Amino acid sequence: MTATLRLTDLHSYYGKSHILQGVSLELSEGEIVTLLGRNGAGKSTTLKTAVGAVTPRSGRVELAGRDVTGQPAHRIAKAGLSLVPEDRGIFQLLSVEENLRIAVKRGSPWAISDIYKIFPRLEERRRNGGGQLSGGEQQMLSIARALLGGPKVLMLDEPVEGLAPIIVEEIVSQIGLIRDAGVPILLVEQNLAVCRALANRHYILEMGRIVHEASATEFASDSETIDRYLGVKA
Amino acid sequence: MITRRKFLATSALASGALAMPGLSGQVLAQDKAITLAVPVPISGAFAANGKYAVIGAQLAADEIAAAKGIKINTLDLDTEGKPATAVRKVQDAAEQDGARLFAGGILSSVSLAMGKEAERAGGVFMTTAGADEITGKDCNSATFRWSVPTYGAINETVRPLIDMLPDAKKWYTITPQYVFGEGLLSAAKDVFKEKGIDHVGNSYHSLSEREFSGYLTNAMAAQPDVLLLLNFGSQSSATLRQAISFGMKQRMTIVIAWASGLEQFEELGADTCEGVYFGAQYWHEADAPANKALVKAVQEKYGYNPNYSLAGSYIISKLLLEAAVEAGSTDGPAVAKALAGKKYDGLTGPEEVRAADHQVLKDYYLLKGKSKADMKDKDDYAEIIHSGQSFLDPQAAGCTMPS
Amino acid sequence: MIYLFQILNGIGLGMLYFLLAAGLSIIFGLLQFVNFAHGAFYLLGAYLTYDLVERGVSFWIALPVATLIVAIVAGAIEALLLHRIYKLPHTFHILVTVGIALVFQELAIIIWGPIGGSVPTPDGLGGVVMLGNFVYPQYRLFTIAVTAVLAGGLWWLLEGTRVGAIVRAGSESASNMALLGYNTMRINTAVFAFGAGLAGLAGALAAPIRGVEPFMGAEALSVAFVVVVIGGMGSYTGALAAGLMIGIIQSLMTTIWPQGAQLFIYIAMAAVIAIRPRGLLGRV
Amino acid sequence: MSDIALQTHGLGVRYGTFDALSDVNLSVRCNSVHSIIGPNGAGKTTMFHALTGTVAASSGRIELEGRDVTRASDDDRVRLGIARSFQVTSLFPELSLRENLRLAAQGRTPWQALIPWRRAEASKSVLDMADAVIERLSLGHVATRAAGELSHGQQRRLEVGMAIAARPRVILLDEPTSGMGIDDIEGMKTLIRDLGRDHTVLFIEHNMGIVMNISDTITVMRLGRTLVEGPPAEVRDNPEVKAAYLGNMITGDIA
Amino acid sequence: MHILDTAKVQICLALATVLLLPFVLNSGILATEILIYAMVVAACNLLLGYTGLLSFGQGIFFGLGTYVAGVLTTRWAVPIPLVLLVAVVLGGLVATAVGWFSIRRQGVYFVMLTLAFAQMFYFLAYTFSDITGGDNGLLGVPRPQIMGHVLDGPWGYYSFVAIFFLVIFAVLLVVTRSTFGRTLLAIRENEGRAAAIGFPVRLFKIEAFAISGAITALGGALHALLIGIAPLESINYHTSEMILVMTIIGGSTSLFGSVMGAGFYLLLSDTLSVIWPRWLLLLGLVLVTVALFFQRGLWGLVERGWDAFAERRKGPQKEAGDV
Repeated sequence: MTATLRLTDLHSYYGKSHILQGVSLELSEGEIVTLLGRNGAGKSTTLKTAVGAVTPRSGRVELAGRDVTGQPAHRIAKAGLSLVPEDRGIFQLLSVEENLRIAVKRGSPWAISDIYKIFPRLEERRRNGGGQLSGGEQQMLSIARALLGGPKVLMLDEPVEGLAPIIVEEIVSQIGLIRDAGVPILLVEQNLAVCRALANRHYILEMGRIVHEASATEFASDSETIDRYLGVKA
Repeated sequence: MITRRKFLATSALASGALAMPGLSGQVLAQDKAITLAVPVPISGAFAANGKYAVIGAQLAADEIAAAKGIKINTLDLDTEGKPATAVRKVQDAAEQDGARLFAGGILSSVSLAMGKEAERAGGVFMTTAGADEITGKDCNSATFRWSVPTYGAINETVRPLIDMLPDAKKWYTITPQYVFGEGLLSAAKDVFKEKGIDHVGNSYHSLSEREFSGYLTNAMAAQPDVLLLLNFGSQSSATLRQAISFGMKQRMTIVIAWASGLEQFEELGADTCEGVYFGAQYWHEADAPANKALVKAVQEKYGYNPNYSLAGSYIISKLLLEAAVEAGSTDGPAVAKALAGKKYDGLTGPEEVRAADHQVLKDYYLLKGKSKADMKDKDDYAEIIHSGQSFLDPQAAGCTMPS
Repeated sequence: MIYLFQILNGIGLGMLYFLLAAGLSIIFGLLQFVNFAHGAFYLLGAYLTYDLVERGVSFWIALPVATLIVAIVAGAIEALLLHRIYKLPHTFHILVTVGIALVFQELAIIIWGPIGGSVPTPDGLGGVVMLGNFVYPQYRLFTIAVTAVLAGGLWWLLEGTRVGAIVRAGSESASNMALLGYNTMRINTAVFAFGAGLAGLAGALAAPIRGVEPFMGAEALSVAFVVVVIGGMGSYTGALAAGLMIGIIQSLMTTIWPQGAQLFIYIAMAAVIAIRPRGLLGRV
Repeated sequence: MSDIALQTHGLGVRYGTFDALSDVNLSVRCNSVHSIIGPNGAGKTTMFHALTGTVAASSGRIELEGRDVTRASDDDRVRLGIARSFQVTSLFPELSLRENLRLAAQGRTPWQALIPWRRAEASKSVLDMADAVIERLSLGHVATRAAGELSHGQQRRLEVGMAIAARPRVILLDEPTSGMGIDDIEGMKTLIRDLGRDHTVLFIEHNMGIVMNISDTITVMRLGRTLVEGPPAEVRDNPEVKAAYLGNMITGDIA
Repeated sequence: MHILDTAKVQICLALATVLLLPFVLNSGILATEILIYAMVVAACNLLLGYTGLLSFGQGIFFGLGTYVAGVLTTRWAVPIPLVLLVAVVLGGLVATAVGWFSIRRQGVYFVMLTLAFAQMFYFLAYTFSDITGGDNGLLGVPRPQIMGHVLDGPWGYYSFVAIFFLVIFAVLLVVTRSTFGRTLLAIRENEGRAAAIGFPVRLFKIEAFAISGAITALGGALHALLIGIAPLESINYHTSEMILVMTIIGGSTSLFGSVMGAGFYLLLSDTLSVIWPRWLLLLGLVLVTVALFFQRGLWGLVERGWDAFAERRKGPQKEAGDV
């Protein structure tokens, strides 16, 4: 089976600092894969590099078998690699519906009506401005917007960060629905419970390198690894 | 810079660049060319005037050179329409090129500044600019002016019109807010007072104004019989255009007291000008031998009729050059002496350079725009319906010429 | 009565100011770019109209054609030149656009001569309308109507359509637009062309009222700046409010204290800025 | 009061309707290394902003060595002895490393710098301070190089040095190791530990290796409040902390 | 700091300029004008290059200086040294006020505010023509006298201005190299950090404005004495624009760059205007070219040229060493 998204030995820099030092990972049809790691490990940079917002110094990004390395962000997005950024990227001055309308692509299997089925809250608030939404609603809107582009792969950067527990549950189930609809997801998340609830596999990133890979079942029982890379034990 | 400056630099070094240049002008000799400097706005907002002024000056230079058998170099100085630049160029021309004869100006502020500078540099300056101060309170021994001052312009336009339109009792004025505009306005007020005209109002506007609907509204509210525009150039064109769009031409008589002549008619077009009165310093159809000769020469050489910028520049250049030839020198005081009191056949008929204030006494014209159908040729925009001379005496104008 | 009439004048004037400033404001909002060449597009719009009408083309055809040509020229300038300098400091924006404005001004003199000219009032609008004791030119009423319709149309375009949403979204964050698959360079070019086209349209509409002359661009630019500063940068409704405010103030002042009509525009601006530095409706 | 360098009483910061920080009671002992940890959005950086005067406290009080500084402006607080480094490196990139530090040292006596004819070399104490910091950071070999040309690790060290140069009573460091390589981190750890001896250090950090190794006291924050405060051993074994750090569906806000 | 940017080299270059101009140029007026503008542009550079403030207000101070000279000499025959002193003081005061208002906003808004002030002062000067002479300006401003001898000749007055130029240039060198100047650089580089390490940034900016305004007004007064008039155009915003353009063309990283910018602009205008009436078109193209290809201005070119020259002379034997 070929991977839908494959990153091979990516190196990226911010100015002089060498952030990604050879990241390789892959994501296949029907999977949710999480990318774990502490702050500053390079998780967000990995996503940004994949989508072309940061241009890699070396390495390859392949989407559905096609090399998209070094292409501008809008090309990669058009090719079907969609990122929901950490800050959610909601246009504050546009209404919910406008935020959705500008994301609609011809040929996408998703229509706005499909979106409202998954995210009924958005339909309720469609006339509201993006800036008036709660954090959870913004997150839903951002994910919804990404879906309208008909992505081959969806990448979510900390989708439940700072949200109330009840909203977290709602979003987790929505992410599940999206996977079931056939969109593979690469998830960056620091909430272990969320990761456990959703993911098929896990990668752990530290100082710009993948230091651990495990299936969901292996990971669940490996508390030593968890403490070592993610907990308060040094 | 590369060619002219380099050349000048080397030649100046040879003659000792740091020494004060001599204040005396050139003494005319058969083998030596005399220099006529033409400081006019070649670039900038008044470039149109400069373009024709340069042609007029050249024409005069060629004519005198041929007639007197001498060499004449014209030196075009681009004032950019700015006093500071103009003064610098005049200083430079006087010191670098030994120029003493300056024919140009056009703008009041620039001409006033250049007149002072010409005096300082031991030269002589003749202009066609409007400001009364040039031959009024700021007059000086080196400055001459061909154009009629505001007093004459008003008296030769407003006065005959009042006589021609006995029913027009209410007049409204629109005036640019600076000394020149004030001059026209106060002259107009004097005439109104004398003739018992009801001056129903005046609107001032700034020199950078382009939108006149507000001022025209003021005028309409006063319901005048005559609208007298005291602004000039593109501002008077804009005012007239907008006044016509407000239907004012049908409801009252419109007069532009200080029009710039053919250029302005070309800019406005015949339809706009029809039936409107214009005061003018020069009109190419004027019946004077010197003018006929000029029109013929320009037609032969360039295929068009001379406008005010060209004609004014031509006549002042010619006067300066003739005076220099007569004086046998380009030295300022000598040329000024030759010019003062001179009587000659001018573009408006017999003209005279008044010695007391260096003002040329000449006709001012009142024109009336013709309809397109009545035009004999493409430049026959107007007919002369009146011409004449009115001048304050030098004391009244405020000139006390230093001896 | 005269004041009411002056207000009408002010509205006519203000709507033209608005049209000029709206383009500048939209360009600024999207590109954070100070465009000193905006007046040049106004100039070009007016001269193209003049040129076409002189060649016997109907004003009604010349108006859209001139506007379109201005937009195309501006788009080409943006695509070839300006997009290279967005990331440089404002210093260079000013240098380049001042340079472009000079080039256009001088080209106008070379092509159309230094004197300027008149554009006749278009057929069917040469007459006047009586309003009590006052008359008002039909053409001016027409420009008020056209700009009002345009203002409404523009508002609808910006607020009610997908295209408008894209423009507004782009002015909030270009990088987020890229994540949604939009080529922001193309959006920039299109918006720049559009904003310049508005200036060109303002020039074309103003031509029958004011005629054309080579220095009309510089004068229009400084008014447009004042309107944008008062209205708030990047704010479309701010441009409308400020344009009308300046137009009406200026017209009223011509009756109240004509000597100070121009000065008062700047005093009004200083007052607005002293109280509300971001402008009437500015966001930042 | 003698050995408390910096103290807050019921400190709160409100952005609009959002309580970014509420009822924080922090006390930092003199000559200690005090770290603040907690998940993203816990209010750590907001607290720094409140302490340095970048944002105004909406409630509560801040005391520097017993003196109320709640209303003091940000540059006043620098003169009173609070200096900070930034999470995102914020230097004068075109100026040399030494000049960066000289400026930071001069910041204690800014009025002097308003004299337009006073030569920079005239303030010997300022120059000495800059040189002392260069020594301390072991950056002597690149002292004349432009700050923007230094490696990331060197820039991070300079970032900390900028805070030291102001001769503060309390140094606030916001994630001093962010983006650093392993070798650089070791050096930074030593530097911070040493700073604790002659200054007072309050720092935000995610690298548990450093936090657990060199802190005298750790404050754990969550949702704008303090969760636990105590020495490393105590914090490490606290079940509440562990839960907070490893997260579950109930809290949902976890690193 | 580049080797050519040391105080010694800079002052030598300024001195060399003063000594060489009479030999290179034939026109003493043009040479004097270059020195006056060099002074004014260097003062603009203090704001633009050293503090990062792009101000359209310089024309206000220049115009103010010309009016001070015009009013004081033609109305009351105030002695020239006192005239220049008043220009400096008044320039500083007005600049403080304009600066205080303008720096409340940053970036483009700041630019717009200064532009607005420039327009406002223009119309003030235009409207209150009793004082300023309105569009006619003030005529008959006299040249200064030294020991009873009027500096009427172009090179006599040139020498007078040259002394001011050298003094001002030296003053600006001292200012830019003082703690004050170096703090300005820090503010330009990173305003937030400068505030965070304890500098009251607004005060620094206002002081920079005041110094810049005082020098610009002095330049304006000297210019009025040069051409004998105080024209309205001096306070027009085009004067501001021209001063800014000169500053940017010269390169905003060095004071001598400003001298080069002023010289280049004035000589270029003078040359082009002789060649072709439509020379403003060429000037426009020059501006675009500079912005696209020579962003460090003329001074940047000089530095690059020097480096290439030094590199070749040094040869391959020595690679590292200089920092």
